[in-house]
Amino acid sequence: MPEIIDQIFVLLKHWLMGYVPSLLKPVVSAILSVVPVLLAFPLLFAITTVLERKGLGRMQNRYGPNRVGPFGFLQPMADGIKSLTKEDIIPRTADHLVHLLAPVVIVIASFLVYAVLPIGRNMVIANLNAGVLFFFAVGSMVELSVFMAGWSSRSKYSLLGAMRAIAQMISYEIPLVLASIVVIMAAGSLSTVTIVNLQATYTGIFPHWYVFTPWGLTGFIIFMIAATAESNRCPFDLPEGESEIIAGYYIEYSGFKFALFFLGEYLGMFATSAMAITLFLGGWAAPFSFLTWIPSYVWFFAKLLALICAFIWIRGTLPRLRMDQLMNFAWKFMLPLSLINIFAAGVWHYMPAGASRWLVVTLVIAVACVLLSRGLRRNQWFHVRTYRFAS
Amino acid sequence: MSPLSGYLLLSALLFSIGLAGALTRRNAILVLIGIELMLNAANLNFIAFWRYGPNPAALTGVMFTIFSISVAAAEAAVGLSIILAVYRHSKSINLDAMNSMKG
Amino acid sequence: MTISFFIIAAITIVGTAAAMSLKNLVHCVLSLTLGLVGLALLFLLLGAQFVGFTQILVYVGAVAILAVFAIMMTRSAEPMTNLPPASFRLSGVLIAATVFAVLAWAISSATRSLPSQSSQPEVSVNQIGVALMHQFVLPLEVIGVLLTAALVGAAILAMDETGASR
Amino acid sequence: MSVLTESTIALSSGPVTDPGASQLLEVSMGPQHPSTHGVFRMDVSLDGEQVVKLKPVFGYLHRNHEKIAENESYLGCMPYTDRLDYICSITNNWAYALAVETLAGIKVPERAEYLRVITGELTRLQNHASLVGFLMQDMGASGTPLMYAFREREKILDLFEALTGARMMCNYMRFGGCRVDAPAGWLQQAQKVIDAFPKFLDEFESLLRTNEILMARTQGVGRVSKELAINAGLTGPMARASGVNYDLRKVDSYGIYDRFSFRVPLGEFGDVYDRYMIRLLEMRESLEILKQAMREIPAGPIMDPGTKIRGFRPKAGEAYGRIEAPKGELGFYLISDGTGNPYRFRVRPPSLINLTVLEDMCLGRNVADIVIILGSVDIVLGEVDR
Repeated sequence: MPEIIDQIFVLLKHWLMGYVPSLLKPVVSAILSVVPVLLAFPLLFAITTVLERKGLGRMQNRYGPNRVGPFGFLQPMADGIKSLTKEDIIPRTADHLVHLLAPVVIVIASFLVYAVLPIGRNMVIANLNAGVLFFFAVGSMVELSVFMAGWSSRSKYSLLGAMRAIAQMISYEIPLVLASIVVIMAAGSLSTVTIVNLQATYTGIFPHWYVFTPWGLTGFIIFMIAATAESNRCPFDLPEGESEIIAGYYIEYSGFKFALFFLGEYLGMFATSAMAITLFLGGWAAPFSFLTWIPSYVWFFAKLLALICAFIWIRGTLPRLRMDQLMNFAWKFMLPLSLINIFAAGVWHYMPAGASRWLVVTLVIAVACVLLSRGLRRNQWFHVRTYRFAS
Repeated sequence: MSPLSGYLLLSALLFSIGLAGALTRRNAILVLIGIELMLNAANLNFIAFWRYGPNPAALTGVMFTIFSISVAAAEAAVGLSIILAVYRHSKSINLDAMNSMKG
Repeated sequence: MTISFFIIAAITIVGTAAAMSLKNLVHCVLSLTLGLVGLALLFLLLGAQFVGFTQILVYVGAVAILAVFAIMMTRSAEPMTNLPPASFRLSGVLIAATVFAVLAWAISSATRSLPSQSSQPEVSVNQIGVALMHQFVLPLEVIGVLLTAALVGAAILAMDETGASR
Repeated sequence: MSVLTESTIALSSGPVTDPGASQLLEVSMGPQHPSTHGVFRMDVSLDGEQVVKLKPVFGYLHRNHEKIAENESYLGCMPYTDRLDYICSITNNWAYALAVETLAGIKVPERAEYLRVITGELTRLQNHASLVGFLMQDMGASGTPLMYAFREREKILDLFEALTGARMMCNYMRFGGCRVDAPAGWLQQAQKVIDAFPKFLDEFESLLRTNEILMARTQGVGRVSKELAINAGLTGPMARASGVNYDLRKVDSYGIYDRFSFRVPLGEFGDVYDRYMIRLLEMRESLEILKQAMREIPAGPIMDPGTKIRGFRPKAGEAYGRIEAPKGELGFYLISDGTGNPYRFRVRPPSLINLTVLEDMCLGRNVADIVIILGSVDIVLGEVDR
């Protein structure tokens, strides 16, 4: 019975496909795979906006939305209607076509990456041979749309924001890719489905997630930090730092186009989080072997929600970095550490299993971490100060 | 028309477009883009020949394209930084303005 | 010759032709991106998945952004007003057209001798990796050296000389 | 990666710039900008993101305060002073009352002095609390510290409401005392708020005091040397953060401040971090004063019975009254010609004087630094523009 619940969507699709004439089969099959994803993730977006506002409200001693619907959970509907009916203002000097295309490109790119994310057992739109590569390739299109938005608005703030955003995204994409290479090395495959399948096995009750190895943990942390920067979330939200450059590259957007940017940004955040889950946290696999009766897609979305909550928590706590500090962190700490992490993963692979390789690999990473952080702080003199008082 | 000749014709067309751009424009960045385009037309040829060639298992076409893409990326990086350096010197990226080799 | 080939080919040609003929440099780069995405789709159509994605990653994610940065830094985002004279442009187009004519003639006359095998070759990323590490290991190393040299060279070239001395 | 970080950001065509004329990007921050805390504008010339020139532009909120006051009676000026620095109206009242008292030689009864100290220090607490909250907001901390600070400020505003009937425009002081006595139970209520306040400070400090991002953002940013601070006439926490030992509560000992023991924290570097920390430390010192004042407050009248408030006509002369307002030295200079209106009414606003070093602090820094530097100055545009 758990097996059937687990595979219910797959079985449903098979059953439906039986009624489709063979000529239309590829088209209908694609539609049946894509449409649920197109529905599920915007729905998650809606839930997340409420969750974020209510969560931040809790952290900040206020209520958050609580008027529309039970506990304010229909707030996204109200927001959606509001942004749909709002006047769409385009600056007079703007490049109209590019201005229009930018939010479309960001949403398309954000949706495309979901093609390779396995959201459950046998539930993936396209099991590509080079799935991880596809993810990063399509993800890089977001940068272009950010530039299109910033440039076409013809506003200084939006251009500053776009330049900040692109510089930041490029810098953090490198650690992002390098952090995932360790998993590709271990799995020997670029296919996301294979990577998850490899993690969905158990020793005793414990799973073989890559995060439970020293290099996997380091990779996961690097990946998550880079993902925070990639999705422009606090403390890396400089491109839209509202106290500095107001809203960054989408300052001149209003109405539905603004909502599209918002959607694209959140979809990007979900996608990178889902990729982190796929690569390090075992995808749809259950954390203990005795919990496998819970359907795989439930696990996937539970892990996704946990990561989203972590994002919200960080947003409620930390102040923002400055541009040069952000760059220094990316190039002087994240990049070397991820390279050393790749080396450590190689050492792990060639050493015999046992406590010795745990020790060696952990030592390599820890020493690198300490040395790099000391190097990063070498020219900085900040410290907690003590203050004197006038007599 | 066989599929291969279709790809070859397309690649020839892309090459010519890139060539026309490189020849008719005077902006250094555009000329660089035209050259990139010609390089890409060649890549398309490699892939097409690999796909329809007698020995696809040899992977030579794919390998050549991968190397060519990395060379093109390096070329773009160096080319654009040269353009930046020139711009900083002569405040223009018009190729006609770059007629002096003296610093 | 499937219908998808013609659609993608049309996208590619429109994109690249626009890239070479538009007045605004940023528009040129954006349409070039469209053309290169079309080219990547052609690679996918030909069964070279890895190359197609690499193409998107390198050209859309890196080269286009780099070009855009260069445009912004050289302040050439305004539509160009001083176009070269018509005769200059015409001669360039004529040369390109001649080259195309010659190439097209060569291709069409060689059609019969071209191989027409059409079994889809199965190539996985694994095979490419193995080939890179065995058969093509020397070129790979050379490319690594080249990329490093290009990285260092580009950084030094782009470094502001006055900034370094400041 | 100098390509990315040392970039000079060029602009596209259109009305925003004339291409090729200069390498600088001119950005107008404000008057409608979230970081300016009101209608304040900074014309900033940027090289990349680096500030090469900064011109403060203010006066958007100018409402002719001084001239209006010259056409008002002495008592009628009192509510106007509320609107100067609208965050801390009580200390504005106090400074004005002190000026008039000096002018007319009025004595203030004991209990009124204590009430002044209590309300004044409560004002300082809520001003500093909201300032550090706003500073964190400017730094991008997403509102959490700000909301914590506002929660505390709310409690103090409730106290003000119970005492004066208004939360922000208190209009509490009169020459010769205070307008109303504390209602029954108010002092106990205030004691509760004061006792609970250190908990907020601990919480706030544990949230962000030693945060690495905070220290990296603020230390060494927006430095004002001791010499510059003295030469520019900076006062208040701004001057003390630069190491200038200047606190009017110690220097003048106006009112009854000589009866309380408290310390004056001094900064060393004069950067944003020092200004932030000085305010946190001053809040603790204010709490010390409040504790002593609450313990010692005597019973008695709150107004000098001989003072004639309505139809008040001081004899001709001039006087300057100054106090240590939360933002610095707030002074009122009055000239009387013997009539019921001040002949000359002049305000020395600490916000404006402290703002004069803004360009010196910002040159060579980033756009992101301007925002927190401005935030650390602690300006209120009502006082800057008057």
